Amino acid sequence: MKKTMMGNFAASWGAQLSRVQVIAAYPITPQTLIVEKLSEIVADGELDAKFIKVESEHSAMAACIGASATGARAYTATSAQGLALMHEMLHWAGLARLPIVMTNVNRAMAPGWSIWADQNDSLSQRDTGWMQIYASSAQDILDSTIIGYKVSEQVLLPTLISFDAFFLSHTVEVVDMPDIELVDKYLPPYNPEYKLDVKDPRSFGALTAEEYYYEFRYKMQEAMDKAVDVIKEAGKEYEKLTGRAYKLVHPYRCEDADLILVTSGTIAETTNVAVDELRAEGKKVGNLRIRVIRPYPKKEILEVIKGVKKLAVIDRNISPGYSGIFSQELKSALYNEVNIPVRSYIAGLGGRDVKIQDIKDMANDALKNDSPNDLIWKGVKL
Amino acid sequence: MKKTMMGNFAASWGAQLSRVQVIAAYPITPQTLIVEKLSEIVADGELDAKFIKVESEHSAMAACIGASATGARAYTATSAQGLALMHEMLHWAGLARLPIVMTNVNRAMAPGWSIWADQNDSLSQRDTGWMQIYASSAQDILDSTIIGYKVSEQVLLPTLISFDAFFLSHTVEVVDMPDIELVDKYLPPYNPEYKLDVKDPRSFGALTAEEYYYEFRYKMQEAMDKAVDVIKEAGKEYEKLTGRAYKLVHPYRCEDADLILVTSGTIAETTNVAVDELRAEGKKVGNLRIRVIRPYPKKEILEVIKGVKKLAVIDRNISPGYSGIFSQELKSALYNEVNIPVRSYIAGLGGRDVKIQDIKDMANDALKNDSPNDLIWKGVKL
Amino acid sequence: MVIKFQKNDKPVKITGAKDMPPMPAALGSMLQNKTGSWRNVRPIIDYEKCIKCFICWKICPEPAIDIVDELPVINYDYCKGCLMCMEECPKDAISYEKEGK
Amino acid sequence: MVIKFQKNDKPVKITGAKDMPPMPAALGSMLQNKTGSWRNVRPIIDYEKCIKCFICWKICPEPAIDIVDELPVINYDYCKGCLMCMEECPKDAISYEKEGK
Amino acid sequence: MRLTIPEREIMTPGHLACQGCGGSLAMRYALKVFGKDTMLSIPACCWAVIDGAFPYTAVNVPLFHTAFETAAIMASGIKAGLMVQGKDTTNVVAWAGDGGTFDIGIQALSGAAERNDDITYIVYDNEAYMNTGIQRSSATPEGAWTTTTPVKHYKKGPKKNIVEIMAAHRIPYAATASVGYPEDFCKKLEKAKNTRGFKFIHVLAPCPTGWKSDPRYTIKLAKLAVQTNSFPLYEITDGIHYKQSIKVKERKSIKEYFKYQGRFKHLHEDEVQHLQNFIDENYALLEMKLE
Amino acid sequence: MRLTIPEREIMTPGHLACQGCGGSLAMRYALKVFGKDTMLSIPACCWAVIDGAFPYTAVNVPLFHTAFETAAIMASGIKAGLMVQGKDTTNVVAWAGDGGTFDIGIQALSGAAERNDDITYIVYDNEAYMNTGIQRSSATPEGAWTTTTPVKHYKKGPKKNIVEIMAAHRIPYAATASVGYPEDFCKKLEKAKNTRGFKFIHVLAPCPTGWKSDPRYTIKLAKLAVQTNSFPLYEITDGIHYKQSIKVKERKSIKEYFKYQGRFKHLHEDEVQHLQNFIDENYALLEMKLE
Amino acid sequence: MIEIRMHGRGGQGAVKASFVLAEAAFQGGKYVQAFPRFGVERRGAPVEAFTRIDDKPVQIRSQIYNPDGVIVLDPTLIEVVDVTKGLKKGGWILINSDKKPEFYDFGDDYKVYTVDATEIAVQNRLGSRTAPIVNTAIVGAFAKLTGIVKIDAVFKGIDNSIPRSQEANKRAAKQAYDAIASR
Amino acid sequence: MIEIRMHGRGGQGAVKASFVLAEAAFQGGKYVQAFPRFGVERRGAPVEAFTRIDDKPVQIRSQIYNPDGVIVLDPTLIEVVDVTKGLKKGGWILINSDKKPEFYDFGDDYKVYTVDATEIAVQNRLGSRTAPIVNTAIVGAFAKLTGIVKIDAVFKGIDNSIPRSQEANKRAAKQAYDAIASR
Ligand SMILES: Cc1ncc(C[n+]2csc(CCOP(=O)(O)OP(=O)(O)O)c2C)c(N)n1
Ligand SMILES: Cc1ncc(C[n+]2csc(CCOP(=O)(O)OP(=O)(O)O)c2C)c(N)n1
Ligand code: SF4
Ligand code: SF4
Ligand code: SF4
Ligand code: SF4
Ligand code: SF4
Ligand code: SF4
Ligand SMILES: [Mg+2]
Ligand SMILES: [Mg+2]
Repeated sequence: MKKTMMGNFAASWGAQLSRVQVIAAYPITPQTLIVEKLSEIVADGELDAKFIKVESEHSAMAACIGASATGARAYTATSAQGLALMHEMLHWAGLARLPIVMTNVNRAMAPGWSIWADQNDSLSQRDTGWMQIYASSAQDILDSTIIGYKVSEQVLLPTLISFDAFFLSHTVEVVDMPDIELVDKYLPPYNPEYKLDVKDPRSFGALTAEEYYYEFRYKMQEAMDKAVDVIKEAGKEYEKLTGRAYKLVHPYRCEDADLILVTSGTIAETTNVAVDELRAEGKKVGNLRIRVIRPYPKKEILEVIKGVKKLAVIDRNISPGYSGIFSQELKSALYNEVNIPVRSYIAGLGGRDVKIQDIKDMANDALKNDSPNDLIWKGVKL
Repeated sequence: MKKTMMGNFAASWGAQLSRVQVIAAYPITPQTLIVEKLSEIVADGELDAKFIKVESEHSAMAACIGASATGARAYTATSAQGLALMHEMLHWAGLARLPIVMTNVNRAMAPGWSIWADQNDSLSQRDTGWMQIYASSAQDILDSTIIGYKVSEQVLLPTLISFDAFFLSHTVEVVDMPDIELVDKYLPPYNPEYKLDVKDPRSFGALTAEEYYYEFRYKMQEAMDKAVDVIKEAGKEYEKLTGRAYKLVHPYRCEDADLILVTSGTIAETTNVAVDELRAEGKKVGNLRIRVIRPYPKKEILEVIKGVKKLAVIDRNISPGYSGIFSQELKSALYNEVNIPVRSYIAGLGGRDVKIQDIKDMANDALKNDSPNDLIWKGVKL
Repeated sequence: MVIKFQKNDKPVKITGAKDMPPMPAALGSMLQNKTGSWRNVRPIIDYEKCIKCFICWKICPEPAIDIVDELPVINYDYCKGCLMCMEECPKDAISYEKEGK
Repeated sequence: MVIKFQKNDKPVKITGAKDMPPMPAALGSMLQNKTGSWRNVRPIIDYEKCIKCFICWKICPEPAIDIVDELPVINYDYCKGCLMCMEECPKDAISYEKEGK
Repeated sequence: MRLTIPEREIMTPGHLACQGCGGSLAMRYALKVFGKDTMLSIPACCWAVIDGAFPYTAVNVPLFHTAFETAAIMASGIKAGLMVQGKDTTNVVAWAGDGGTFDIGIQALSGAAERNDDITYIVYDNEAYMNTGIQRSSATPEGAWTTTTPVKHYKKGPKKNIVEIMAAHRIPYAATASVGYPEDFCKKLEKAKNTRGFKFIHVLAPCPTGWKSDPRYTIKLAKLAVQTNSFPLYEITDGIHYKQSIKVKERKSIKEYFKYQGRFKHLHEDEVQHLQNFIDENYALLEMKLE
Repeated sequence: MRLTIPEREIMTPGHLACQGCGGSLAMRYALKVFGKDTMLSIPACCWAVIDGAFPYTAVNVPLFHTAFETAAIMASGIKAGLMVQGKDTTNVVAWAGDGGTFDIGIQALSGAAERNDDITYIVYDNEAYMNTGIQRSSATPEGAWTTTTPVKHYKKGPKKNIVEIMAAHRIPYAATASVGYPEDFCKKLEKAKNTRGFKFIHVLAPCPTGWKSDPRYTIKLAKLAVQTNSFPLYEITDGIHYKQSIKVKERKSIKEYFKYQGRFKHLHEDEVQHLQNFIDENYALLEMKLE
Repeated sequence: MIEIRMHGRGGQGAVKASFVLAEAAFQGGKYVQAFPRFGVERRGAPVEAFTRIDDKPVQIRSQIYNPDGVIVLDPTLIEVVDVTKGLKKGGWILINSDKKPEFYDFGDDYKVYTVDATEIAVQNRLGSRTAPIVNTAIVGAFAKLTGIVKIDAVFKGIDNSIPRSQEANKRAAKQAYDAIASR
Repeated sequence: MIEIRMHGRGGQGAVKASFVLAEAAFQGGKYVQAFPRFGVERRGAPVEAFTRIDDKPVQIRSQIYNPDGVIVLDPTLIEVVDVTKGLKKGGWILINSDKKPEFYDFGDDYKVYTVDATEIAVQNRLGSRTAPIVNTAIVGAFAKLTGIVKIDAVFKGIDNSIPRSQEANKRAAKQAYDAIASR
């Protein structure tokens, strides 16, 4: 059924339809509406879950970990500072191999205080062992939450779903809501082999000597590798049920492109519009939206960009002292594989708007210039 | 003057010689001795500083930030979970542009609990805006602390100095201690232009709209760029005073090498021994130790590896769902520049010992195999 | 007696990064921000009734009541129209009218 | 009455990743760890003096005192030799000797 | 002309508080007493916005905006930094909301109190997370609506007693205050300013936006809270000596207090009575401690 | 044969505690009372080691090792997870050291107490960070040596009064206990087990390694702490009703307690007297509250 | 695609108005997008909100700089905010006002409409006199002046997005629909 | 390079012994490295520590698997720990014991030495009878049996690394140096 809803509510709907059992969350702009809505739904009995009104995000993640360790389906949502405050517990969830799904509204890190769109918050969690999805529409948010549990519970890794502050979180748009029966069919109850269970008492996470730790890391990486296929499979199954396809990367008009723009989040959607305009001007430009960056879809990217002449990455984030992170990771993945010149742009940090024209400017710049470049600051005021 | 001391004490000596003014720290194995020693020194009046015995690492970093914002020289030390717990405040220190220097003893992240060497803790802070140094001897630790303040206070970015748990933290070895007079000459008192000062009242870190935030990020990156030269300069000046040279990267027998191993931390030192043995066997192998990864020394690395036939990276860390992080960043930096095959090895996670023979095995494997490879788990038990 | 602010209340001109400090350190005062525009009702003091108790001055949260020549004077550049002064005036010396009338 | 542990105390064989759960979940009991080797002194119960008050049983922190046939029996596989039992025995029924004598 | 509170103004108009904000008024008083030799540590809370956006500020003292959970320790760090530079006189004030104090900031607060760091911690209590749009905090009083305690499931359980918690830390000075009693508040600020070690002031600051009250009633509400014994005004020295600073002769009914606030309007008669009883019991407990 | 405490053993020997560890003994008692339908949340602390290394464990109940600052919330999360699965009976116990409770874990603790989550929180107090090698915590008593409070600059300021802080949270049940009084401890555990909502037990657990005492004196010290009124044993229900569980007829001199511990041996006569006075004063304050 | 900007004051419901507008258009078979200006505006301070309406899914995700029309919920704002900023030439301005359109002078580039949404809201007991809820009336007027959505779609939109007093809201919308005055 | 392993019990000072040994060698002009086994051993539990001594800076940073010699600080450990594990053929074992070397049977691959360091420590009032501090005596014996460091270097090492009772410690070292018995 089609409805209009804000991106944030698409997230809470995603959680509700996934029948999450324990929610522990803490308010932060621009995520607040997710939490408010869920606390209402739970209070009203529309969702049979326990909502723990924790005193911080650190505790939110810890509570999700505890709940998930008992075999319950756990959910939380946060943003920026809140996500950063969870950092230690993100590693915990990852290494404890707990299939928690979390929504993060991408917001710039302080100081100065900023509540606006910026991916540095979630990308600086890229090494914590979470799968990471960047959604670019409210529909994507809702669907990814459901698919997230499906995948997480198979590979025993948590999933982080991020999307841009305001540009998505506070934007009302049309969303097709799947029926709960359909979701139930898609997403069976979670019942893990190893869990906190008085009938099978085990300690979890004890001291792990050099003899074993290495192998646990190895197994985690194995799970990440496996996740690539599981994500594809889960996406296909979802498509069968709903007609909506979700992949690790979403190419748009890339087949015959001279230049492929590599994008993510809301910029990726605006880029589709820019690509149409550029094509109308006779410029062979495509857009490759990276939807999943953990596990990193190296093969899937290579498939799309193999024949292209040029690449341009647009990053709404930066690893200070290096470059944009999508750019960094893309180039690393392409190394020893292809040698297509990459120009890398930073744009939209701290909520700076990235307009169609901005994207066209970057595309035109990349079309004109043959030299690769690590770091071009689009529109910086000097 | 030469002395024997543990790596941990080299860190506390480094802080003492740098005349740090505020120390806020929290104990954690294997960093504890640094804190104990400093609390003793301060209590005994050997260092004119205030030691804040905080209740957590999050507070340790916050206290350092507050102190640094007043223009005082601030120091802390931590490890693994402690560093992770600081994460939000690491971003804070970075964006507030405060020249704090921190020691981190590289220890594996839990769960399972592990107190052993592993670089995931500090490398998962790579996106927080800190300069990052990986020391490989007690001497390096001590000197880097002093140089760290020198550099940080010029570019207004904090510095993180990391080194392996036990392999360095608890290992006694010979260290040449610079005289305090010499250090005083090298490191002038810190006196920033912008600070908390009742005579020049300003707010710091207020709400920063999309109009300005982007430019603050730009300025931060500018500072990182500048830091490359400042680090070189500071290293040269230090060499003049002490005879000890510190650079962003330290090549060993790389000039004519067929294969260069790319290493960091203590593995880098053991690799020097392995290289000597391999050379003795007639194999042209070199070792490139990456000492600084933020700012990333792209040019400096390119200079060293330009002519080599093969590269092999050894990572005591991994970004789950991608690859080893030194490997990832190296390949990204080389992309569009050279196309030397890189083989990437994971080794030593969770304190697993990396012996001379292990390194030779990896070198031999890389010499034998021409195909690049992202992720080889050295010695994993399957 | 008049309220004085030691900070310069000139607008700060920033055209780009070069005009900015390394971190977000304030360069000017919020006096720049004329919150009078937020007001939809305008408090008015009837000096006939006023007994100069200065309760209105004391409790204005902006503060948008100055004391000028021993009298409370509303600074309409900043008064947001909360009407706390009206409510607390012991002599009902303050009334209001709608803005934009 | 004998202390019984429901966990299997067989050693856990792990040759590599395939034998390990995805996360560090315990597979066996610390009964595997014979802490008797930590002991440098050995407590000895003199059953002549013992009045079966079981204070020693009650306060042994390992616990390494079993009750067998209504008597306190030290389990030397685990007793670490702290001598708390000796100290607390109301009848001085416990003495010690050096290990390795 | 006799003014009962200091005349100097350090907070400027032009700030970004809502109409009738009790929190902005609280700051106005605090800076009047503390003066220019003062620094502020302010975490995420309405005041992080009220101060204004870069490149401007609404206070004429140095202000360090800090992470939500760090008000106290940031102040401790600042104090330490000043001390090693010989700037001992400066008053370092941590200024935080109830959420930043009762909830996410309580650890740093407890740590600073335990170390008896020489700072003043002021919590302006508007009884919810207002800056993010009115979510419950552990300072939200029983019975109140917030967006996370919807009408049908209003806040259960009493407001956390932060002052008792601080008293248990045996800090030199702790007090409650209300923007409805500026002279009393200023006296307490003055005491804090003149005491060495850790000082804690809990000031009630009504919030028309979150309390669903008319902005004009901010002072009225701040007084009613005291007059109904919902929020008694007292001081505790060294964690054990209790002294009431404003004595209420005849306590008013809680209904009088609720009347002006939308957040309580869903409550039924018996629920109100329950809350009235709770307040009276609580007050009786406090009375036993008064010296 | 009459045993005064439950006979079942759920903690196994073979664990990794030092000789004479009070903390391991405390766990033995707790599991005896709580039984097999129990889960533990244990943060970083000696017990994170005592339990043993993968692939083994020393307790026959599910145990979740968790981050240092999360004992309470981890238990809350576990409890919530069990409740939504209908496993309501299971006792969820947060088990933490003093550092993990008084310092880095106090925020999560305060939050769980405020929500009145249905868990039991037990702090085994060995009065310092022992697992990292004896650093001061805010539970370290005045006068004690630790590695961060060296002899010349021994711990200043009193031990944080965690039980008072918890009482201020008005939790259903709070108590102090000592491994020197197993029957008393077990009774309190039993009460906690049978109470709904948040329960807090503060058990003193001497640590020969950190206290520089002979392992054999662990019980003696645990008793002396009580007998000298340094660590009185009492219970508080609903945050307001105080009841002493072990009455000390004639309090012993603190010297008697210090005698067996290396960590106090640097203290001069007058310093000891000062501490004696402080203990007596504190005890007098407590006595006033007893019902 | 048409792009609309709303002007109101914090606490006055401008954002909600943009959503109701979107909902009405959605019920009329359109694709929509609606969002607030991304600020930290407080009660009393001027705020803005936006709506995009199109026949195909709206993929553009940047803000609106050149609206086709502007809706002003509070006429006192006209003095303190430049409501015509970026407004396309030939664009329209719909003002909630008891004045005639002629009262407002924005030059010749724009069409001005007024509707006394406050009075209509009050008559239909939507909110109070001091805080009337004018969303639905404004949307009714919008339907009439642009013809983008039919009044029936507005009614459906009200049914879907307004939790209470739906009939009164529909009456208000219809009244405004009928009452709109243009210059 | 020579590599040495120490065996002791938690709380007995094995790690400190490895440091004192390194310090003595350093004072004798050598480059050194000393470190504990990286474990979480508790008081009473068997522990190990290591020392490397070389003529050039020690760059190798892995643990020691095949020591040239082993020092046993507590003879009761011999029953519970394999002290010869990895010991090079021809390597030596130095035991703190009141027994003669013949008392210990490790086969013919190793040379066994004993010294009653406990007794020497007690005589010199280093620690107490139940907790004697045997570091310096052991190092004295080591100097004699290996010849790697001169006794003078041991004395200098003691001056540098032992905070108190330096004379008594030196006496103990000398006594052990003289008293060492070998098989
Ligand atoms: C770690 C973190 N979590 C959440 C937030 C979002 N946040 C900012 S202010 C605020 C509420 C503050 O409440 P309170 O302390 O009571 O101050 P008030 O806004 O009511 O003045 C929240 C939840 C944040 N900035 N940082
Ligand atoms: C975030 C974090 N900081 C520091 C540590 C290191 N650490 C582990 S246990 C411990 C001390 C625990 O003290 P306490 O809670 O009193 O328990 P005890 O060891 O005394 O039993 C510390 C500091 C950690 N694991 N995590
Ligand atoms: S409160 Fe009323 S009477 Fe008092 S000074 Fe103000 S206007 Fe005059
Ligand atoms: S209406 Fe409010 S802002 Fe205006 S002067 Fe009165 S109290 Fe001040
Ligand atoms: S304590 Fe002594 S008397 Fe009592 S049972 Fe044990 S050995 Fe026997
Ligand atoms: S010596 Fe200690 S461990 Fe051994 S039986 Fe006695 S109390 Fe138990
Ligand atoms: S929301 Fe409340 S506390 Fe915040 S600025 Fe507005 S009135 Fe003040
Ligand atoms: S250090 Fe103390 S608390 Fe920790 S295991 Fe040893 S005796 Fe027990
Ligand atoms: Mg608040
Ligand atoms: Mg402890």
